[in-house]
Amino acid sequence: MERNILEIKNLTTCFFTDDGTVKATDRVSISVGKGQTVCLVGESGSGKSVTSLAVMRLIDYAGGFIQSGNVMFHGQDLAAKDLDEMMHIRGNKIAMIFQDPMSALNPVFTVGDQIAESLMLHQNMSQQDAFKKAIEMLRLVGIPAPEVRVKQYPHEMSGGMCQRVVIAMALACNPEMLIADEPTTALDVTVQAQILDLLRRLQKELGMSILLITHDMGVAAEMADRIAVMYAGTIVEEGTVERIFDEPRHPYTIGLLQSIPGFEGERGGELYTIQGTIPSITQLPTGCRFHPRCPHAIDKCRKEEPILREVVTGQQVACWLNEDVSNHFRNNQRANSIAGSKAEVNRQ
Amino acid sequence: MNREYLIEANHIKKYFPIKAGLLSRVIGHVKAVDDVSFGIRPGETFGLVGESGCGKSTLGRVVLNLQRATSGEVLFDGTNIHQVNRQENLKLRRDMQIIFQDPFGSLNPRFLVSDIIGEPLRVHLRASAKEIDERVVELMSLVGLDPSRRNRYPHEFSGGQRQRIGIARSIALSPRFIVADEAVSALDVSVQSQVLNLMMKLQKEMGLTYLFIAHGLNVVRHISDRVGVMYLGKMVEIARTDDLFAQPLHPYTAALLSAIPKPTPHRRQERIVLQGDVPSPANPPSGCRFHPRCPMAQERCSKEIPELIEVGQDRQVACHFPLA
Amino acid sequence: SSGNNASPGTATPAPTKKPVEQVAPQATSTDDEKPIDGGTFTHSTTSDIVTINPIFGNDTASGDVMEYTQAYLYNRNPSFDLAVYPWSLAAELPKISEDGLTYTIKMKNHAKWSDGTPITADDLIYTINAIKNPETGSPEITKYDKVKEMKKLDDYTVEIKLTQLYAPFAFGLMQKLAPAHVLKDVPFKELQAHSYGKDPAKTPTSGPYKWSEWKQKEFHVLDANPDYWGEKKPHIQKVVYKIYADQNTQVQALMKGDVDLVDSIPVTQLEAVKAKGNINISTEPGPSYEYFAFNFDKKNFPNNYGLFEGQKTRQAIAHAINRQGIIDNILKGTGKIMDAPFLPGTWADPGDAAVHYEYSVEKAKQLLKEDGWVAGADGILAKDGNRFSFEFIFNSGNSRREQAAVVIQQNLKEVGIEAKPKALDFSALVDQYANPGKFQVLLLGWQLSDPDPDGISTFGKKAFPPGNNAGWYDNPKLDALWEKAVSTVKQEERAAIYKEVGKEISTNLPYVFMYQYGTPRGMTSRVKYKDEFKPVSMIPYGETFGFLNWWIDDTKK
Amino acid sequence: MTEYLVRRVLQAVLVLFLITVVSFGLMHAAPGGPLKVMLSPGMSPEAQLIQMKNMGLDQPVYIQYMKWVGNLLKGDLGNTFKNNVPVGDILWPTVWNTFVLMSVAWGLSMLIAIPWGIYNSTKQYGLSDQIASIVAYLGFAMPTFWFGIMLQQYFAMQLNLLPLSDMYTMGKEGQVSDLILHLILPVTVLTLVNIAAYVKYTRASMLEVLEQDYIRTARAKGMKERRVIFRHALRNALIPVVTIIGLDLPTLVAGAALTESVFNWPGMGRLFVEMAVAREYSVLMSITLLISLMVIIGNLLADLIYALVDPRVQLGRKGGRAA
Amino acid sequence: MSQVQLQDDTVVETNRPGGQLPTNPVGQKPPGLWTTAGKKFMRNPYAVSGLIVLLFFIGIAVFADWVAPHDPAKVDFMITNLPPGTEGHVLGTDELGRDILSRLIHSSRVSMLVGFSVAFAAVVIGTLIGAISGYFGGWIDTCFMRLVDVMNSIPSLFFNILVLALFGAEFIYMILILSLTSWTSVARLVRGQFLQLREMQYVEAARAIGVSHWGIITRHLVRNAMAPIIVYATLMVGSAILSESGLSYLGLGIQPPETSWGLMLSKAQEFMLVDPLQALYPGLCILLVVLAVNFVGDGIRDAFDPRKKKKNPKRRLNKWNATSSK
Ligand SMILES: Nc1ncnc2c1ncn2[C@@H]1O[C@H](COP(=O)(O)OP(=O)(O)OP(=O)(O)O)[C@@H](O)[C@H]1O
Ligand SMILES: Nc1ncnc2c1ncn2[C@@H]1O[C@H](COP(=O)(O)OP(=O)(O)OP(=O)(O)O)[C@@H](O)[C@H]1O
Ligand SMILES: [Mg+2]
Ligand SMILES: [Mg+2]
Repeated sequence: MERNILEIKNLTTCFFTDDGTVKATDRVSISVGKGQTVCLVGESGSGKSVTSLAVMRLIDYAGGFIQSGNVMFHGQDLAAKDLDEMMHIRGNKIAMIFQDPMSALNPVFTVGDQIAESLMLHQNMSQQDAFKKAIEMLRLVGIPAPEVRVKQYPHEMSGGMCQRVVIAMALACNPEMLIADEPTTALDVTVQAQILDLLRRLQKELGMSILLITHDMGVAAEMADRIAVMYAGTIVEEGTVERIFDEPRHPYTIGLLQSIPGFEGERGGELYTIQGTIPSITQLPTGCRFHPRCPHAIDKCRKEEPILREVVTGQQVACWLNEDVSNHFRNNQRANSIAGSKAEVNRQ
Repeated sequence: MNREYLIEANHIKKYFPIKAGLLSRVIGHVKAVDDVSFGIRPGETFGLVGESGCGKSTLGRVVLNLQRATSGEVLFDGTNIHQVNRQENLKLRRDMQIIFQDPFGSLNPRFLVSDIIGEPLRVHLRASAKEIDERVVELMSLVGLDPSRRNRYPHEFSGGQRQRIGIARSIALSPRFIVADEAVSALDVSVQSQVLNLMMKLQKEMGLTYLFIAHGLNVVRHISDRVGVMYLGKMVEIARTDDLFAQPLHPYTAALLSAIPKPTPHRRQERIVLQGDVPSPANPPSGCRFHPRCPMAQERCSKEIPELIEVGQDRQVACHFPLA
Repeated sequence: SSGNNASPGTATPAPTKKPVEQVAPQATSTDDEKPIDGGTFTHSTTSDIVTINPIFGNDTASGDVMEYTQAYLYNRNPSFDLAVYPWSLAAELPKISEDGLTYTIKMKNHAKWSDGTPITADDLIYTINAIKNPETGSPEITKYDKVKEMKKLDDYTVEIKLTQLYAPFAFGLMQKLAPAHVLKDVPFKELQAHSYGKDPAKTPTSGPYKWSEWKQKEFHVLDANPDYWGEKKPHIQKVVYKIYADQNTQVQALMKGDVDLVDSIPVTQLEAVKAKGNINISTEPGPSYEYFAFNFDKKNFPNNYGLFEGQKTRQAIAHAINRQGIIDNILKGTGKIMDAPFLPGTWADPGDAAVHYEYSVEKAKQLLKEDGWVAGADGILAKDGNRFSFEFIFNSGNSRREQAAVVIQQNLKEVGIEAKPKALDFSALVDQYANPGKFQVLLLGWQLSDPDPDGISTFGKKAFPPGNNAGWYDNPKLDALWEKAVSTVKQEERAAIYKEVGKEISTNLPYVFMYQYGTPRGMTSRVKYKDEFKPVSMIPYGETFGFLNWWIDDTKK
Repeated sequence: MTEYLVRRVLQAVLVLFLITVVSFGLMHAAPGGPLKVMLSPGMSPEAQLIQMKNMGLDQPVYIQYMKWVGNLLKGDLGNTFKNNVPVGDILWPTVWNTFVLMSVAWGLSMLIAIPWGIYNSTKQYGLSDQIASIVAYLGFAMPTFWFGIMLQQYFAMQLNLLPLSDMYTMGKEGQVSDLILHLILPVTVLTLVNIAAYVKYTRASMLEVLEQDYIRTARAKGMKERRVIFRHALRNALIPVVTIIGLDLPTLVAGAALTESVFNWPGMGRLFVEMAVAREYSVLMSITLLISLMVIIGNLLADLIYALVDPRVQLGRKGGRAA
Repeated sequence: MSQVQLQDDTVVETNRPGGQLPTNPVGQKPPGLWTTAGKKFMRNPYAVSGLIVLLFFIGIAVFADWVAPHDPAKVDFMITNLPPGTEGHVLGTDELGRDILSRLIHSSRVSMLVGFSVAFAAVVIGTLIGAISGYFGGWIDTCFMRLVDVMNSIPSLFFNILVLALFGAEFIYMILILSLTSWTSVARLVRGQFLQLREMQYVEAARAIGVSHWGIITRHLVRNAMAPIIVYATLMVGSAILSESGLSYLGLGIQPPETSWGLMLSKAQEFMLVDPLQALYPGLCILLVVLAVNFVGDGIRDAFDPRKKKKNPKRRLNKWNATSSK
């Protein structure tokens, strides 16, 4: 198992709220291999960010905590570490970048300061060296005239530039693992393309593993080696990018892919829709969390919660339909939908 | 005057003054929309795409007379909407509506849903409370909301439902033309498809005309009949949807199309990665505004502003060296 | 002196109240004790001086400081008469001509300003001239308006001629002098702006103390003048005149021993100060009296119906107000009932000749009935359809008066009169009500800084608003008596006239004369003086009477 | 930056000008006006007229105003009406005294309040936080003069530990130890009131900043919590606090008026109260102006500090501040 | 694998059919924002006790004539300075034999009247000016804001002292001047709110519908800015009461024979040495009411603040349990 740099096992996280303690994620398991990119996809509020925060133990600062489960990193359980020990891992071994690059940078320090800070902290560099390295990092992420930029403040830069700075900051200490929480959502598509390109290039150059969180299936398709699909706090399906796109097995994944209007083929027709909305974490349904919206739900779905299990090599699904009546269901689905990569229009 | 269009924008300019100095002197302008012309035919959906800040929303507002154009005219059914008096303007409001991007910001959190949907009726029809209520129930059913929940506040609804409330409000007066400003951009894909379906359904039933502003190209492709591409306040290309996606003529359109990651893991295609960021509309580059980022820019591009010219059936492009 | 202080309508068994005794100043040392030289005496106040230039300074604080620093031409003696002391500038009492029009004043010939210049007739003439001149803007201007001319007989003798016979003029000679050698070249117009009296360094003084330091709004330091000309030199070497923000702080400072003299202890704090033990208290009333003035101008009443037209009505009100109760309970004994505008015990005091109105609800009711007042439906009296309801105004910030107002309101209510008290800012009260004579009833006090009993400027027709006769009181008979009195030179004859005045005025009642009052004074017991030099309550600035003979004894602490 | 500065200064000058108009107008609109103060009742009308002429009060109001402003610009605050003393002679010493009191109270409150607020923001709803809320509530709800009197009663009168009032004991002027003794009680009163507010501001501001994304970023970088708080959060959090405190100056100075009266502190506030009752217009106008000037400068400084510590502040920042 | 039973019983896992929220019958008004806030408010013990105290005092002020055991102005020289606890005079009598309790009760009228009328006036003026300023911006805003700057630059206490000393310490002047000096903070607040709110899309939506500016301000925006305004108003009630007492202390406020807590306090100061309790009662009343008003204000703010997490005393314990239970 040492192939996997990061292994999240049955991670359950909770938040303190007005209505008591609520579970934000429930028994989430994800593994990230060395040099691999794993994408975590799902709708808003499904628990993607919480999972990433839990890995970094940043959730402890956000009014939540890890209730059970492990986060194995190089054989150490991060979930059991105390916060002081985490300081040496955060930013050093595992780095993280967030959605909104503008607000992720402290407005009152120069970008150079902010990049050098990690270096001074984790690598005991002198201030001078750290600044030199900071310039180097800025160059690495493709910022022109880094010597000038290093002395500028975040507000003097554009969004794309800021995101590069954030990436430079994250990568400054050569982390083995990068967690990127929707790194490009706030950016324009052309800039997003630049950043995704950059991430891919850096990953190759530095040999990092990436846990990429996104809700854009396109980004996932482009970046991921493996994809984990989250729904209402649980992983409903996990597998290699090909399997997920070619042969999705969970009705949610299938629906998700089908409801995206495509770039090719027919247009203007009625789109496939998943009925209803994602439930709030305080009002989860019994049994399978997806069953109220699932067109194929059977009795069992209403009563028992399915767990994630491998159905094909490289693909795990949490769905009763894939267990007992798997063949029937799958054949059925295949017949009327997503042959291959096309999220074609589905007329139901 | 071309009466084939329900709405026609001619040489619209919208400049926002940049003030500075001790006396707030105007030291320049943000050229949010700079000489844009296009028309929308009745019953058609006109998609408008472009990167953030290129002036899509501003154009939408100007078209609705929510903001006055710096120059140029907007004709709605032949009348110049910028030259109407108050009375006529109020009447225009019944014919032209808007749906907003933000399903949270566009609904007043202190209003009941029935008040939100009923407000246009209250303002325009002077109907009794009961009549308004009946109409609200009707509208809610039409957009697929449970009318029994009309006495609730917006925060009790999910994003998709809130967007439906916004739609119900905008169709309350049976308008002919609706600007949908990023109406689905903030929604999750599974919900987005619901709303798109609804909009298409309403269009069919009510014969609506849409100006559909979005940056999700796949969505635009799905719903639009024709698409306009904007870059830095300029319209760079207008074409029928199929033509545009099959064969973009402007290098920017091409780059935009290729920059969008597609949910097709097998074809990680070679993409045109543009260099640099979108320049500020306050001081746009000379000549063709796209030239500093254009992979095929030439000398002429930096000097001469390309006009939007007809290059084929229903197809216009503003480029000195169009592709293909 | 216990009046009838049982107020009717009290059902609860009242605890017996001891009548409050007045405490007069007592000697603090025996005759065989010998004065000690040295020490600092701290005199406290709540307001700072305006100037110690005698031409201008007429406020209490300036007067206090001048008391130490500026010598009088003539001083007052404890019975408020003109006197010559070793510290007076005059050598003898003035010689008055037979016709009463010429005064000859002889000054001491060895008096000197603190800068060494002799004090001469020039100073006296200059001072009077300056005050007289309207350009100067002296607040004392009326004092010398009857001076016709002055003649310098020699360096130390001055002859003053008056335009008319005016008996009170003698008291105008209780004057502190301004230094002619410093001021004579200053135009009168610019006199007020001149630094004399405001800058210690530029203010030579004539009295036993030099003005060494003035920290505005904080304190003054007065040091004994080593070259003081008087035969009697002060024992106390330094006087600090200290200014406090309010009376409470001042009293607490007294109790803490931070100051030696507080000349106005709020009566409410008297008990606490007494309890302290080492403070000598005096509650003798001073030269002030409280009055409740009716307005005789009908325009001030609804329907132009003057409520106080009837003499019996006014008398009834005098009977209805429990003056002794107020003295005992509110003034804590620091007052004395007064029936006419003459200070009790002075030569002009008409004594029993004035009518005394004792507190009696029955008598009041009776008089009101006789005057035609009948109780209305609401219990308030009425006559000719006019309710007996009025507003009486007084100045805010004087808690003694505020409380008295409450009692008056209650007392009058008991006889069926609705009196509504209203407190107003003092300057507003004076500007907008008293000066134009627009009010119904005014509750206020007069301080008799001038010992002369003449009252025409208060009650005469000549003094109609904006003069001091704010209530438009018009009594020709009285006016004639007043006039007659001031043109009589012999004091006994004048006293007889004032007896008549007292009788008339107390019957006719332009005011209800409430009481003579004073503020309790406290002095630390380290300050020693013999009986003849004890503080005198009855005269202005009497609290430091005989100060030169005082000394500080810290040994018995 | 310079342009911004010039703009703010010009704005301040405009406000100051309006204040001169307001205060001058107020004095002249008051019943009786400044005239009444200097004329004694016994004066004859002719004498009054002469005096009025002497003081220039017979001229039209706008001319008086212009003269007054002209003199102000020359640094001449005018003379008191009652005794014609230059206002400056009375005013300047009190300014210093108030400054001593205020700066000690203010400095102390900041010294206590800011660390306390920071601590409370990290330990929300802890014991210290609760105590701070109680202090804050008391500070808001207690009439300051009453609190002052209570302290006087107990510490000065009953225990006889501290001086009752004044700035110095007579004869010990200028002695620092004596000054400190006299400072204790009034400073306690003022500090309690300020601390309450400042702890609240600091805490709220810190909490808001601690929720920001860049704090999460800092933590994600592996910063120690102390460093996160003191390096990343504090600077951002103090920006609005500084502003608020700058804006708060008026309340502060005004609050001192009551305290100064209670403790007989020879400061501006006490002087103002005294002069208001005495209707010394020139002194009142000068104090009003002076304090307004201080307030305006305070705000200006707050803005400047803001601009210095917050690099986002650029030329054209509009009036709306975080508050 | 079935669901793991957790020891921590506070974990909420409501089992409801997901998706659609439960529907309710037509017409019935569900708990709206105000109701929710109200509930949240009622759960806050400080706020509730503040409200109770406040209502108590309001009640006393309104029904003072009935509640007070004696005529507050009734002078009786036979029973002066009775100690507290005397029969018929629970808090004793003052130096004129007036019943202190009755005076306290009647004083509440002035204090509460000042508090509420000043807060009301200030809120009305401030909201109007702030709203116009914030909504329209431009030169209107500039003018108003300079006016606010001017008002703010003169410390309000000084301004109050000045006006009352110059124009006379009349009750109506006091209310006027206190209102005049306190509206600026409301105006600032409302302006700030409006600056934000006018950018909201629902404002543009309303404009697109054809709602007039006035309609937008009154129907849409004021409603949204209401919560902070109310909070501010409550705080202002407290500060007005304090200001009144301060001015009365300086002799510039309420004038006898009217009475207020501030005045009683100021007068009681004279008796500090003899009868310190007399200063305590009005002081405590002011303290209580201002405290209550502050509690209510804070309660309202918290009730409306979606970000504010309820204080959870069990939180630490929970966390400890939770981490140690695994
Ligand atoms: N600090 C918090 N306190 C309470 N609940 C929280 C907190 N943070 C997140 N949650 C809840 O946890 C759930 C998961 O949130 P999370 O942020 O992980 O979603 P996400 O998948 O990242 O969504 P998005 O795509 O919008 O970023 C949500 O229901 C959210 O309400
Ligand atoms: N009221 C305004 N005042 C000044 N500048 C404005 C104003 N409104 C818009 N702008 C500027 O005009 C340009 C175009 O804005 P617009 O909102 O139309 O862009 P957009 O294409 O809708 O962008 P987005 O995709 O982010 O919504 C931007 O640079 C913006 O900053
Ligand atoms: Mg997220
Ligand atoms: Mg837009």
